[in-house]
Amino acid sequence: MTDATSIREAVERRLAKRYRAEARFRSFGIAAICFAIAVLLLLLGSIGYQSISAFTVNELSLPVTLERERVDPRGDGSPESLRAGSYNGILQDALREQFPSVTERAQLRELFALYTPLNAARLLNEVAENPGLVGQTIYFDMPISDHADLYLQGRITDSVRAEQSVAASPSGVSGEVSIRTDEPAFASLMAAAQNDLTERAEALERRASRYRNRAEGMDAGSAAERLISDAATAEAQAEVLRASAASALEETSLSSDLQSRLVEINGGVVKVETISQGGRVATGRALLPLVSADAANSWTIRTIEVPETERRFSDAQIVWTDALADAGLVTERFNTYLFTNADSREPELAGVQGALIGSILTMFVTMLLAVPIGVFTAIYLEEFAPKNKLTDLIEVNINNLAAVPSIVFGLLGLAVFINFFGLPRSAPLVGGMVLALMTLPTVIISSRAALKAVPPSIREAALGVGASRTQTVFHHVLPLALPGILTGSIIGLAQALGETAPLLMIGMVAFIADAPSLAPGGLTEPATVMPVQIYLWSDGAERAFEARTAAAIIVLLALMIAFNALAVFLRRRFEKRW
Amino acid sequence: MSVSAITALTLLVLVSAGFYLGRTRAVASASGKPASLHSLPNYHGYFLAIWTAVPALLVLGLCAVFSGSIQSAVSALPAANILLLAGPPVAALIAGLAGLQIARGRIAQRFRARNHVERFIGLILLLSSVIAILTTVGIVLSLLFESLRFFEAINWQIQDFLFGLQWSPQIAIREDQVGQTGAFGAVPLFAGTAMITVIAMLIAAPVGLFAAIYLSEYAGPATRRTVKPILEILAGIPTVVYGFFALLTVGPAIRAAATFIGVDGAVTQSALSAGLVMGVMIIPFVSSLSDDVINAVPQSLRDGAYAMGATKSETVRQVILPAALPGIVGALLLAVSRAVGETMIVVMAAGQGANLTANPFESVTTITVQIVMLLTGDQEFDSPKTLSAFALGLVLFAFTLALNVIALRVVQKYREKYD
Amino acid sequence: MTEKIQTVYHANQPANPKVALDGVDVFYGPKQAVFGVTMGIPDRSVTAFIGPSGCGKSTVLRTINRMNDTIDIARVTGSVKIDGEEVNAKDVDPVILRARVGMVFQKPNPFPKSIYDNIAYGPRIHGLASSKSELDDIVETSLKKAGLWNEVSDRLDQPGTGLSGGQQQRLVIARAIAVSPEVILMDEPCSALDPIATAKIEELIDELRENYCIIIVTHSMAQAARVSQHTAFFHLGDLVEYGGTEEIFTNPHDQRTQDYITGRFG
Amino acid sequence: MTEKIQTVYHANQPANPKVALDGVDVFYGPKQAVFGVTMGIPDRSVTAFIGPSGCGKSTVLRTINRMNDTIDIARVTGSVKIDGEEVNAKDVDPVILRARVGMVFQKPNPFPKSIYDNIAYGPRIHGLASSKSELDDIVETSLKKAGLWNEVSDRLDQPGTGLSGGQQQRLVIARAIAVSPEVILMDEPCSALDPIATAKIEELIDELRENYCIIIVTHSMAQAARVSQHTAFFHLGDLVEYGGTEEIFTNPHDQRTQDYITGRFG
Amino acid sequence: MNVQPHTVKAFGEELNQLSSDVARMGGLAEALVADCIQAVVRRDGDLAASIIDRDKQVDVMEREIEKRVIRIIALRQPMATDLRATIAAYRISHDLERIGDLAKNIARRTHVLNESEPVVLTRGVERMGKLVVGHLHDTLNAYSSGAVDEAVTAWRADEEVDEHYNSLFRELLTYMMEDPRMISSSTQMLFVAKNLERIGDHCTNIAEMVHYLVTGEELHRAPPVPKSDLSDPA
Amino acid sequence: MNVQPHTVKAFGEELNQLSSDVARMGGLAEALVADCIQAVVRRDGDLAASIIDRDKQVDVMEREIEKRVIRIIALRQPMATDLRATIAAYRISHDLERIGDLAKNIARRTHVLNESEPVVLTRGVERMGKLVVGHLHDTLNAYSSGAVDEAVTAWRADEEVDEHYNSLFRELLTYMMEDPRMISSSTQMLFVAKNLERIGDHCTNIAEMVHYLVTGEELHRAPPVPKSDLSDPA
Repeated sequence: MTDATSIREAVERRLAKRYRAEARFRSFGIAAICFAIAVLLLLLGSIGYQSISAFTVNELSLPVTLERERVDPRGDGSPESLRAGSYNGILQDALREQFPSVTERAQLRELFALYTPLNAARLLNEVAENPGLVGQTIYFDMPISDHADLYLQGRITDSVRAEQSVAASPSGVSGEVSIRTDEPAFASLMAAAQNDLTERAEALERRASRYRNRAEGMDAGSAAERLISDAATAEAQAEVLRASAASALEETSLSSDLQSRLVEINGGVVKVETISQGGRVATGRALLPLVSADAANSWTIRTIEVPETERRFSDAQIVWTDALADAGLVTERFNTYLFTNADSREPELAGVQGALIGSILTMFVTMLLAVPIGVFTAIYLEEFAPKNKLTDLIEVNINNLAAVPSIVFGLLGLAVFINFFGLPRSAPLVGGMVLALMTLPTVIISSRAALKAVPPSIREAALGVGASRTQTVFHHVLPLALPGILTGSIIGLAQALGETAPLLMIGMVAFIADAPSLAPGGLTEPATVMPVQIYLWSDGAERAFEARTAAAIIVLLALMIAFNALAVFLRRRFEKRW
Repeated sequence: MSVSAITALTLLVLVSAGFYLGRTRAVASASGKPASLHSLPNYHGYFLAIWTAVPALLVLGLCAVFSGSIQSAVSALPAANILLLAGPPVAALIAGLAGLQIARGRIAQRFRARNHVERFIGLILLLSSVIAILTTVGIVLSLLFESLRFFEAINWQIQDFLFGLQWSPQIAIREDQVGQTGAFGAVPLFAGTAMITVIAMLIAAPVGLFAAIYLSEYAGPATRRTVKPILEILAGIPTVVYGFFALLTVGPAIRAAATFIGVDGAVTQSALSAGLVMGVMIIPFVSSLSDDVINAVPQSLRDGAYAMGATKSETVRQVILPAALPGIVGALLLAVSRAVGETMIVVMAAGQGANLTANPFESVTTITVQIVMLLTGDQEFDSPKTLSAFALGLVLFAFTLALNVIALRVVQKYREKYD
Repeated sequence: MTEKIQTVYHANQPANPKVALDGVDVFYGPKQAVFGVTMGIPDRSVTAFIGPSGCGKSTVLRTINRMNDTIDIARVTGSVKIDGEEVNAKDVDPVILRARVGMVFQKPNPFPKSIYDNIAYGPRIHGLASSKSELDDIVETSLKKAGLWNEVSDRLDQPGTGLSGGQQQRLVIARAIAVSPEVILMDEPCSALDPIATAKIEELIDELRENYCIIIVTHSMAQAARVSQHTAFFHLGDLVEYGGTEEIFTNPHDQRTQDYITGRFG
Repeated sequence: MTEKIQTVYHANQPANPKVALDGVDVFYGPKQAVFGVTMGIPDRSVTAFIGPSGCGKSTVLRTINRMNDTIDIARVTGSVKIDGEEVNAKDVDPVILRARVGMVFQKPNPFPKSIYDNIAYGPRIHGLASSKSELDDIVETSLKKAGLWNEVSDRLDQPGTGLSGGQQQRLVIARAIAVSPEVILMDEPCSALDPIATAKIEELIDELRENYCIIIVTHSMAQAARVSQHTAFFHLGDLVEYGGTEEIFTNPHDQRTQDYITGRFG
Repeated sequence: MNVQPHTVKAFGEELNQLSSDVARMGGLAEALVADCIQAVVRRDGDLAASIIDRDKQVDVMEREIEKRVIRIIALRQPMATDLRATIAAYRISHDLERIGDLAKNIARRTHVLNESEPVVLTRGVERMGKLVVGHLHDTLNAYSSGAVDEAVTAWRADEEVDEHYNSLFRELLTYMMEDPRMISSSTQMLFVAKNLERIGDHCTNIAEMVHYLVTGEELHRAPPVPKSDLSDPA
Repeated sequence: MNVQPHTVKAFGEELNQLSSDVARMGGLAEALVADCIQAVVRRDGDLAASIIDRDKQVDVMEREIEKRVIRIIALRQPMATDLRATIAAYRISHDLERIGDLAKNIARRTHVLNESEPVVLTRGVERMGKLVVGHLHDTLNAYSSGAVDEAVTAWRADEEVDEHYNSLFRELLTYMMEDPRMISSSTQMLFVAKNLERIGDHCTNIAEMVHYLVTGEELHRAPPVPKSDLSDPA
């Protein structure tokens, strides 16, 4: 083995294999990092995408006549009187004015759903602030309802317009209208409906057969029986569908679980309900009255791709919204409600202001408690504590506290602060205290690390020239460790800012429609914080809350990025090398 | 100006006066040779300031604590309001002046003012560090106390709680069914927690570890500079955001994928989606801890291996990882405890049904989810339903504590080797 | 371990030692590290402590300014006197003691402050200067004594950590001088320096010897030979031999000293 | 900086140098650290590189086993040949090169494995032993050569990090020997050790010289004088003088060498 | 002297080599002195020639030892006993070289002596020579064994040699006055005696060095004994 | 020689002290040699006595220099030129001590000479003495200034001294044969001449050391010139 050439040969023999292993190992590393980055991008991308719609709002701007008797029932212009006014009625009237043809109660309800009545309160506030408006006609801006908003942003359904050049003559201008054409202009719609029905029937049959197969593989029992009955139901439904599909080419009734077809003709819109005579006649309700019943050579069939049953925004609402938009009464702008409003049941009015203020108050308490106590503890443990059982205990304790699940701190807060000391629930004060306890270990540990990073030689140097321990710490060690301490504290606070679970425990999960005040008194008022607001919204029934949630997340992330940027800046600015 | 503001201002003036008095007296006692003083003049100043401020603040504190009882005692008297309002500040001022007077006489050339001031600072520091202990004591006591009440409520059937297979606390809310067996069997929760944790670790451990290895051993400084902050962003994202991500993006995707490959009964809120997202959340935790541990391996060991003719991967696998193994194990244990205690992701993404299942596509529930479920909304503090949350918290705390103790031990051992 | 042959420094034992150790024992926890060291160290000269690693030489050095106080588990018994004044007495403030006994460490440890502030720190905390100009004087004198004035006089406001290793060590010496100590302890002051910086420090030590009692611990026998007038050889916590440097290096009396100095290690 | 007087090693320039450097320049980023070093280093002897801090001696040493490759910003030009074979050629695999050229560092760096595994590491990764008994033989031989066998033969399964500093350094040398290198580079192998451990390493180097080409970088001139047969003096990245150690230390030809060796530093 | 060997064996070996070289050189010088006396006594020209030749070897050895000493000082930085051993070797080799030179000088004088009548006093010279050789031998033994006592004895014995020299001197002077023909050869004999006396002095030096080497302290020369009139002032 | 001073000044000072001590010792020895010739020539007993006294000083200085050299080697580990300077000082001081001894020996002989008739050949001795003193002076100058050329010249000049000695030897021998009364004093003169010749030899040694000190290389002695019959075999 001592022969140089034989050693070289031995080394060379294994070399290729070793380099292959090397490449493999390396690629694992790259893959891991790519995975992490990809997930991050996916996360941010999906949230960003979802949040887009929340940052703009479509505002309905209606001319509102503030008739004195309705606004000011007592007629004395006093605030009390103004508050008693029927503002919602005014808003309803303003909207009705745009669509005089709508008279049916059910349709009116649909129409009024284009805005939320909470706007009446806004109108009231505006008038109360400015009583001079009474009796005037003003343009009142209000966010259009969340569904209309989503529709306008194209998030509810796509629609396709097909230009028709065949002459068509409507039977009337409003109510039931049938449109007659010489050629079967509506035949393609019938075919599409038939296709659709067939496909759905087939899907049901497939599922039924799968259930049956599975049931056969099982022992007889309740589960199998349930499967078999499910299969039977599916088969029955498929039967019905097939039947209607078979007759579709004769005369089709476009039920609401099929794509909606709207005929736009002579300035009006007719929703097609049945097609008959081989596609030459389409009958339906005029959602928007026609200007005339003359035959037209140029008209359009509009297909709403999502069936009406699968959305919470009716065909009529679509038509009205479009009409309002066409009339220039709807404008899209940056959603300031998101920042100036507190929480609301209605997505279009919901904002994060309340949560933001709650977060600020909570963080204020947390910072005031956690940073000084944490830094003092770190100084004590690192610089002064004698090595004994007590300090060992404190050390182990702190290290463990750092890894205690945050929810346990919530339990502590609930049991001690609220139940034992009787502090108010849902208050930023209690939230701040709980978060302070949770952040304390982080602050202590990072402060200790910063103190530890100051080389002992500096301490020896100071002691060597006759500085006392306290002087050594406060003159030399602490200034050197300060950037690290600050960074650690800020990162700890950032963590607390994003924390949710312990706050759920102490009831900061309430619905708070009014933003708490920033004064010290606000500390004991019920409040919520950003992450809890996110949690609440993510549970929201309205689909528009999804976007609001995402937007709130973006706001929270921006806050945290600001925090961390501050930490990085401090570290860069004050870091000293030794 | 409010009374409190006036009080604060007066106290401030008094304390500054104390400081100034101490300083001047000290300088005077040195008869023009400041170097002959035992302590610098400022320390004499601080000494008097402390003696002024502490008694005053103590009196104020006592007044605040007993204000309630005093209030009731003197409310019968006329002019009680004025007394209540002006009493504490005046008492505080008197106490401060008294302290100042007592301490004044001690200022002298050889007086060790510095030592006294430093002892006071030391006391403040010690008191701060005791708070950490109080927190733990508070946690343990509150959990234990409420848990005992819970166990009492279920007639000390602790084994049913720990080993029972059915979890349906809602039943217990009805008075006649209090403590019914089977209602508080926590095994489904434990199983759900375990499944999600395992899934999370299956993602986080390899990805985090390999990322750490690549960053510390392979990546150039430029890559490190860009990738590390990216991983840190992943760590800084609040868990509620992960929850939302799991709920709205990952969950539906997994359900779609499951349906596509023919798995039935897949739901949006599944153990898999919660576990996956939690795994992603823990990646930076594992990677940064591992990175620290790997970086703590001295460069000289790498040099040694390279100089022997080892390739990079050989150096990592045969020298660095074995050297860092205890640290990495510690890091992974900490990650597990993190996963077990994680709340928001599972609350939002794992569902709430207490299923005892091994199918990751089904929804499961965890300890933390149940705690949240039991304690949000209106609570009656006497119902076993509410109290059971504390018992669950106790289990959670004990388990994570044990894990942490072990992990910290391991990491500590490792640190000692290279410090 | 308890029975030992202690070579008394007979011929050169100074009549009035600046520092006098008498039966000094040091314990680290339950372990005894230094066994009854008795020696008198003369003023205005350099005394070197040599011996293998772990022989207790640094420990003995640190008893003189009570730096062992900063180690929790260390315990010192016996008497250490400076100018006949007991150092270990309960009522002696270690802070004041350390102002009298300067110390220079193995690694140059300037404060991460300006050169000026490094030197001025000691005088400031001890209140040695009553005016800015007095402080300026102290800084200049100290830097001149440390032979650093010419190199740094035009950049006193720059950080001391920006200097080279050797300059840093001289800065540290200047900092120690600034509080006018009577004794300067040096714990392997050159072990982190290259030969050039080492030579400069040795030259400085040689100059300082005229005004201070200097005690230096060193690993390097050659350095002890070069800079010191008296040498003490420690072994396993015992003071084996103490005498004039020339005597120790040409004609040591104890076989252990002989073996160590000539490179005969078991 | 570019013009320089290069003392050629005339008399002792070996006819068949084991390692031959020709016009080696090393750059760290934009800064040139080594300027055209040309020298031949003979086999079976110890060659010492001396010079002040930052003179480039370590850098030159690290060109021989291409350890500079592991520093991102380092760039080497010129020719380094071992047995006439170019080392810097693109097609030379550093893994093979480093199996031929062992290296010992300033701080003892045993792997945190057992003593046995430390020694067996090299043979294992390079596949030098085909059986367990062959590996046992290599381990034993290497430890014997490093003079460590007697001290550790009964605890081969204990961790190498548990040994004393000097033993660790000998363990590291044994580890290097285990892959039967032709050249052994040592970068200040004793600077972290006390005089006793240093003497033992020096003795070991003296023994190894019979079978290897040893190149040692050292701060200590005394050490270079003690262990080496040839000495090269570097200054500001130049090879100033290269010759027999005795010649260099009694009668150097270059004034800079003279000044450095006699302690005349500017 | 030291039971413990040097940790760096090569250093120990170098020192051993040095002292064994000195011992070998001593043996050579001793032989030269013994032989030169024989050459004078036996009027042996060939032996004298060989002595002159062998002295060159002694000179070479001295130069080698000197080089070795400088080498050791430069490369090994010897301390304590090692330093003393090195210095002693240097000094002793110098003395031995002088002894060799003096022996050579005596041998040269045999050429002149052989040309003249046999001198009567060869007996005295022979006795003195034996004494000196004996002392040299003892001193060198003391060096090899590190025995201080022997060295001191040898050092003290030099007085005896001086006495011998003085009586020889007086006798030779009387002789020359009696028989002027003998002046040339007697002068040579005078120088032979003087040289032997010098060799004795060098022995003393060596003995002093041995004392220094072993104890680290110098032997102080006794105050010079007042010389009688007719004795040669040395 | 070196423009740059030692970083550790004390070391440089010690080396300077050493060489200035050697120079001072050289001056002393030189004066002794010059004076002893005067004492012989002028038959000056008092001068002779003072020489004997002053030689003790030279001896003391030699011991001091020796101590200093050992001190420097032990405590300063000199290298390169410093080492050579130290070694050279040691060797030169030794030679100077011998020169002092020889001068003392000459001075002692004046006592004997003074008791007998004035010797005619004092002239020759005086001349030879002046020559030797001159060489000694030149050599010491060369040492102080580090001038190798001067040292080599002085070294070469020793042949002249040898020639002087040989002619003096022959003359003295003839003289004694002519007048046996002069034997005693002539013998003394013989020794005086021999001592002067030895002093010359020591000068050569010193010159060699100066050469070594400056260049680091040894001056090799020229092969001995074959001596004529009547010359004294040195």
